[in-house]
Amino acid sequence: MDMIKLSLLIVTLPLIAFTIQILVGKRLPRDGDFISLASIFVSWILSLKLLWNAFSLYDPQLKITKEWLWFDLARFSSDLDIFALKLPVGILLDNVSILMLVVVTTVSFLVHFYSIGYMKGDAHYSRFFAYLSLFSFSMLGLVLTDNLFVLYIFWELVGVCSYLLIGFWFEKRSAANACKKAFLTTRVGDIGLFIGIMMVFTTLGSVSYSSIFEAKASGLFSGVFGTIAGLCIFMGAVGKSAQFPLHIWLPDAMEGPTPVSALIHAATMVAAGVYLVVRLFVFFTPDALLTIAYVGGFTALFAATMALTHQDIKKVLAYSTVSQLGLMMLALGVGAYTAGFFHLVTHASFKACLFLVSGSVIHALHGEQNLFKMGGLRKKMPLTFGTCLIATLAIAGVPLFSGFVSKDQILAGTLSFAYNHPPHSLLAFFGFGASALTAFYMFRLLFLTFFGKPRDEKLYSHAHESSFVITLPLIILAILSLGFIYEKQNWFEHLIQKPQLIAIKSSVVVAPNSETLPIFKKIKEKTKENVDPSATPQDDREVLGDDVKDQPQVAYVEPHKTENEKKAHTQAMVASVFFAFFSIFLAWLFYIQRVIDPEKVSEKYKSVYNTLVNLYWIDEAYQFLFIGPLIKINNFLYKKIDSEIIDQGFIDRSALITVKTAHAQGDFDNTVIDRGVDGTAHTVFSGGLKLVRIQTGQVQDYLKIGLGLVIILLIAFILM
Amino acid sequence: MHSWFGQHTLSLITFIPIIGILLVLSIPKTKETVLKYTALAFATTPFVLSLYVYQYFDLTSSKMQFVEQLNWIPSFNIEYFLGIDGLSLPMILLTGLLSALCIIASWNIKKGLKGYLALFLLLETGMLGVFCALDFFLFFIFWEVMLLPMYFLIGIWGGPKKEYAAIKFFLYTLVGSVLMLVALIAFYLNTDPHTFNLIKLSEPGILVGNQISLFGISLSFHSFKILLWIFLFIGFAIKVPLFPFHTWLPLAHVEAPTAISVILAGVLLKMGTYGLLRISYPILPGETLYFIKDIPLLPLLGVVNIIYGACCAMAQITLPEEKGGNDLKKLIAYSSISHMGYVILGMSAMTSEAMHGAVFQMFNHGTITAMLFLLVGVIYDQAHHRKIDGFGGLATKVPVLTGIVSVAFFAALGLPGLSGFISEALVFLGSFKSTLPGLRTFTVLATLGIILNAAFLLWALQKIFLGTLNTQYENFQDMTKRELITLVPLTVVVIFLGVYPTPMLDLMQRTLNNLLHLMGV
Amino acid sequence: MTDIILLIFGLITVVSAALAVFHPHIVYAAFSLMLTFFGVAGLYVFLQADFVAGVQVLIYVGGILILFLFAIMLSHKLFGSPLRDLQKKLIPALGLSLPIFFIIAYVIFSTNWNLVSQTGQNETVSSLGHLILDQYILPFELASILLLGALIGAVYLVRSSDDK
Amino acid sequence: MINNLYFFLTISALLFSLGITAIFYRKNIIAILIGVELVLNAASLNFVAFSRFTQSHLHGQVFALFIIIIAAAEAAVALAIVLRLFQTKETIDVEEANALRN
Repeated sequence: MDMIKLSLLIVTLPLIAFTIQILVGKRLPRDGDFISLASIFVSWILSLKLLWNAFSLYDPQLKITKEWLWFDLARFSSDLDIFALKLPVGILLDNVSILMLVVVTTVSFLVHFYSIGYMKGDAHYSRFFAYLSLFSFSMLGLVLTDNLFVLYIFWELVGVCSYLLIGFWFEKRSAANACKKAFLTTRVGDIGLFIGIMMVFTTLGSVSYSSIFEAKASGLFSGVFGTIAGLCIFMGAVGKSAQFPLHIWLPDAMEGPTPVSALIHAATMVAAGVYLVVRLFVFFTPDALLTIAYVGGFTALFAATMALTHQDIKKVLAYSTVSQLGLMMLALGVGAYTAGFFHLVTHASFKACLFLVSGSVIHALHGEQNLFKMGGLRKKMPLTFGTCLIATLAIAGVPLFSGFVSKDQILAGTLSFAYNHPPHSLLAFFGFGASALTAFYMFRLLFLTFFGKPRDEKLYSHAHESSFVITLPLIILAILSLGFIYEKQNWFEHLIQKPQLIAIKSSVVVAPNSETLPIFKKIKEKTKENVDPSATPQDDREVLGDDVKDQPQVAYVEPHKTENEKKAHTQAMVASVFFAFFSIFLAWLFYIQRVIDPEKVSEKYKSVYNTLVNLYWIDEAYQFLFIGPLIKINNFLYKKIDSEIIDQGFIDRSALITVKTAHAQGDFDNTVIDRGVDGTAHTVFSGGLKLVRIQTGQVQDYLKIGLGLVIILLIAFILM
Repeated sequence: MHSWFGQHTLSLITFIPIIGILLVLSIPKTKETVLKYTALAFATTPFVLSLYVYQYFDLTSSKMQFVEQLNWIPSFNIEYFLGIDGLSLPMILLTGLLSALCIIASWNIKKGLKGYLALFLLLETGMLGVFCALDFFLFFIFWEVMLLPMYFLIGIWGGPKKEYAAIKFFLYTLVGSVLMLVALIAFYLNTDPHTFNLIKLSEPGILVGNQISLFGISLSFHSFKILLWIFLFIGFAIKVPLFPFHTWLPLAHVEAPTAISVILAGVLLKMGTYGLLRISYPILPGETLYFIKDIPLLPLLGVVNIIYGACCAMAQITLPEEKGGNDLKKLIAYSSISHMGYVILGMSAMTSEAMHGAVFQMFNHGTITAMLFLLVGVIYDQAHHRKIDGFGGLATKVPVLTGIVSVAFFAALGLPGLSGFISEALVFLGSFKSTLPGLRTFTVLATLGIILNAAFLLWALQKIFLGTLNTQYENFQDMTKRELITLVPLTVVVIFLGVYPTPMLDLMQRTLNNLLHLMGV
Repeated sequence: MTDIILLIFGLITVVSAALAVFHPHIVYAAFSLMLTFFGVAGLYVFLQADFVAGVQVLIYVGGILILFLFAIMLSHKLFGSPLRDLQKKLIPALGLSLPIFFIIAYVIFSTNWNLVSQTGQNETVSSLGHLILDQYILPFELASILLLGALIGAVYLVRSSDDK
Repeated sequence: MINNLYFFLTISALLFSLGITAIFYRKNIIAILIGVELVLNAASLNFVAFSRFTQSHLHGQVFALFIIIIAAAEAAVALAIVLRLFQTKETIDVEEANALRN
């Protein structure tokens, strides 16, 4: 079966599972969880098959696409020269998407398996699995599409699934609020993405990746317009991957069941933002990339600080996710494309493992999430402890673990970027700072939960190791976060290479009407002169020599190391190892030996501690800045304008006026006109009275009158 | 197609409900079920016929189809002229579908059932007639025929303040139709072989005239045409409803019974935009473009409608009862104002995608708001009140209802995979792409509407369905079979058109592209 | 010579008419009316309308006058109505009749009738009969119905009050 | 040579005005009826005179006959009414019969 059919099957299986589950879920044995499990399992196997094909091909330029026409607005009116949207829907299979497929299906399958145990006995058990399969379907769809419009569709669908899953236990008020908050905040990001799509569509007339890259190659999106478009699209990623301004929803998203947090808010959905930047990497102009780097870097450090002081185990992990995503964005921003994507893959496995660990801990302690109530669980839950140890080592960036491999490359990338552009050395500081803090708070979490004396005897007493259904996925994920898998003759660097933009000979057929767009005239001229045909706009990328074949305009090129890059690499290696061990040691001091008592430290730096605990009051700030005034405006708009001014004002007042004029007319009527009418009636009446006297009843009198008139008539007749 | 039936389909579609009325009136009042089923039969036949029309509709021809042209009042050159094209067929399908569903929805109307059904069928005739009529005179007649039953339906079977709402609705729309009458007459007088025929009127150069003096000031024919356009615009804007003329809508919706507010929102709001596209655009293209290019009145009002509607809807959640807030039906009414704003924005962007998006949004808004109102009806039947914060946590008791409500709510806020998104996306893409001045900023402003829509809809959803179960509704039953019959077809349509919109888009494609071509865009 | 007789007849009719009008006693008035009818019959003879004159005498004198007399007697005998009744003021009556007389006279003498000298025509009955039965057949029939109606009406009106 | 149209027309005019005076002058209803008879005779005299002196060859006389017929019918009915009147009002004076007074 060729790869396209395979990928189609991978996507549709969860959808079928969802429809079966939602319609007849309850009535099936075991509430139909086996259906969604089976479907995701098959998808997992198929995606592994795809990975196998990719390995066998082992070709970085692998690109298979297939398109179907979704709708075409000018199909019948070809005679009118109207240029209308022709939207094909297609599948793009290349190494990046295959790897993403594998990551998504693996984590999703493990979470499905895990939640059989975790969610047993829940009231809406079947609906949970239905939502999980819907989520898998939309995530896989997102990864496979070949154009921005369909990506946006799946993007929002993923948002809805996270809304449904976060608000799964909607009886809880906080969960209801959390899901709404998550959806709305990501929606703000989505608006940015849609505006970006609109900008792309306006200049190109089509939104598929290939046409975007073609246009980019012909130097279209290089100017200010390109940057704005890039940043708008990045806004979507900010919303979805909870980067700095829109990160407030992720911690609240922890209201959802833990498998959900593991699947959605650790591995897959939040990674969608990063995937988008990876997919459109070539599209971003240099200054767009720079902003991405800054946003990512700042988020990394910022989130890491917030994770330091949190008590709730899942919240700590949530902030660590935000920080790790920030790191990935930072890597992509500085141009360390492979490192960024690599970190995404590794992070998926160990973060999912950490979340599932926290899930099993919470499960064991019957819903207790506060770190300071746990302690010393290592003896009671050895397996969970073991996997958690491996995952924490990985995330901390200790050598021999997957985290180290990818994080080291990111730090190397940032360092080399700092060397090349000294003014941006702040980015390197962000990178190292974040990874150091990560190691610290991760080990803080590890020590608080598993080491030391149990702080709450009752809880500790009936804590027990979770069943194999829960621990098996932990083990698999732990294995995945070991370093050696990715080390083997670094297949990863080979498969995933940084896409290069090479100007191809054939002029790109850009949408006819985009030529006529006056607005872009000046932008096109401006970009014309600074695009010298030889070098591509990106400064530190080497052009792929002169033998430019007319092959796809986006080529993946093996970045051969410049001199200072090698230097940066080794230095980054040494620095990251040192920082990792130093912060582990520090955490050990803080929480095991209690040499430095955390409480005392927190009193001393009271203000700093509070700001951290209250998460820099961003939530309250947003509430104060945006939501409060919005509600006030709405009330004002509705009450004042709508009901008072327009409704009562014009309409009712006009009604009042008409009523008043009606009264006035009424008075006018019975005064002026009536008198007139009465007058005439009076005269007629009195006249009538006089006349009636002639009716004497004498026949003769009547004859007299008759004859008198005849005579007058005759006289008149004769005289005439 | 050429059989007798083929030639007279449109007349059949329009006038079958009239036969229904006669039958309904002749059945004794006591036999309620027989009454309801006959009314249902006669309300659904137009829908079935319109499906037949859809089957034989030629997608490639831009001319009118199923045309019936007979001399009606030859002395005034008024013809009984019916015909449909890509613009009116979706509307007829929508009207047929919604009328059928509304009859089912009004199954438990007790007071004066016969009168209700008769008026409803008359209303259906009026609506279908407006969509089929191609003679301005006939159009105006059906326009008025549609108003009258609506007034009674709201006035008699409505809620507490029904008279006030009915009168305001009637007077408001009447003012509109008076202005339209002025335009009607002006068109008639200013065409040399005096005609009401919309097709002839839309030929370039037919409207010929010279100096006109009005209230003493003499107007050039061009400014006279602008005045006409304004009159027509106000007439239609009241129906849409556009910002300054919309205050009748929330009232009418709140007071109307469920089935009637479904029809009111589902079909009557489309009359305004349909009128603009059928009359103002083709007959006065110059003036329409004047009000889009030189004074961006249309796009501005469109965006204002979107933002304003969403804001007022959100105010419903925050404002307490006595300040006029906290009413679910009013919330949905304002949300439909916001959705109609998209239609106006789409229509004023003069690009193919935007126009397709606008007309598709007219259809989608019909189905989605119909679902919303039917659902409110379902809730109202059991809880007997519509206060938003009067509920809470219903999801636990009524899973099926929650499922359909969430589909409806997500379709309303434009979630991809449901029909609402396609039309919204098309409108945005089209209006952003159009080169008309200022339209790009309007579009970016309009995107704000997405977030506002999402905000108030989800907030309402949460207040009613999520959270802890309000003890008052321990015995809240799930949807009955009858309610399901009304809602499931709509859900299927919304989902199907969301995934695969081509059948509907192809239907209107030739006409819209042709219209744009004629407008010289 | 015949002119004198004609003049006499004219005088008889006019004087008896005046008498019938102005005489206070109703019976005398009736009898003078009889004389007037005879005068008019004579004038008809001069106008060569012999059949009409015969009919005039027959019907007016034989029929109508008798009716009048009966009426007078009945009203006098049964109801005691005074034979001699009061006269109303003459001036208003004359005020009306004189202007009419002068108008008619003026009209007679001012219009020029297209006279045709009529040849003598001895008897008119057969031509009258022809005329009535072919041109005036409809009025003739109607007249018979009228008479029938009048007959019944009169009988009905005066039937005695007891069998009402 | 008096036997011409004017002579007869003046006589009928005289009869006519005498009839009119009778109607307005007399109080007794029967006298009024006498006046009516005079008027009718004047009319028929006119007719016969015209048929004699103009070329209407005997049409006038037919009319005269009809006038006689009608006069007879009229007299009968009039007198019946009068007798009826007597039965109800016991008076012959026309002034009493003023039921039409307003």
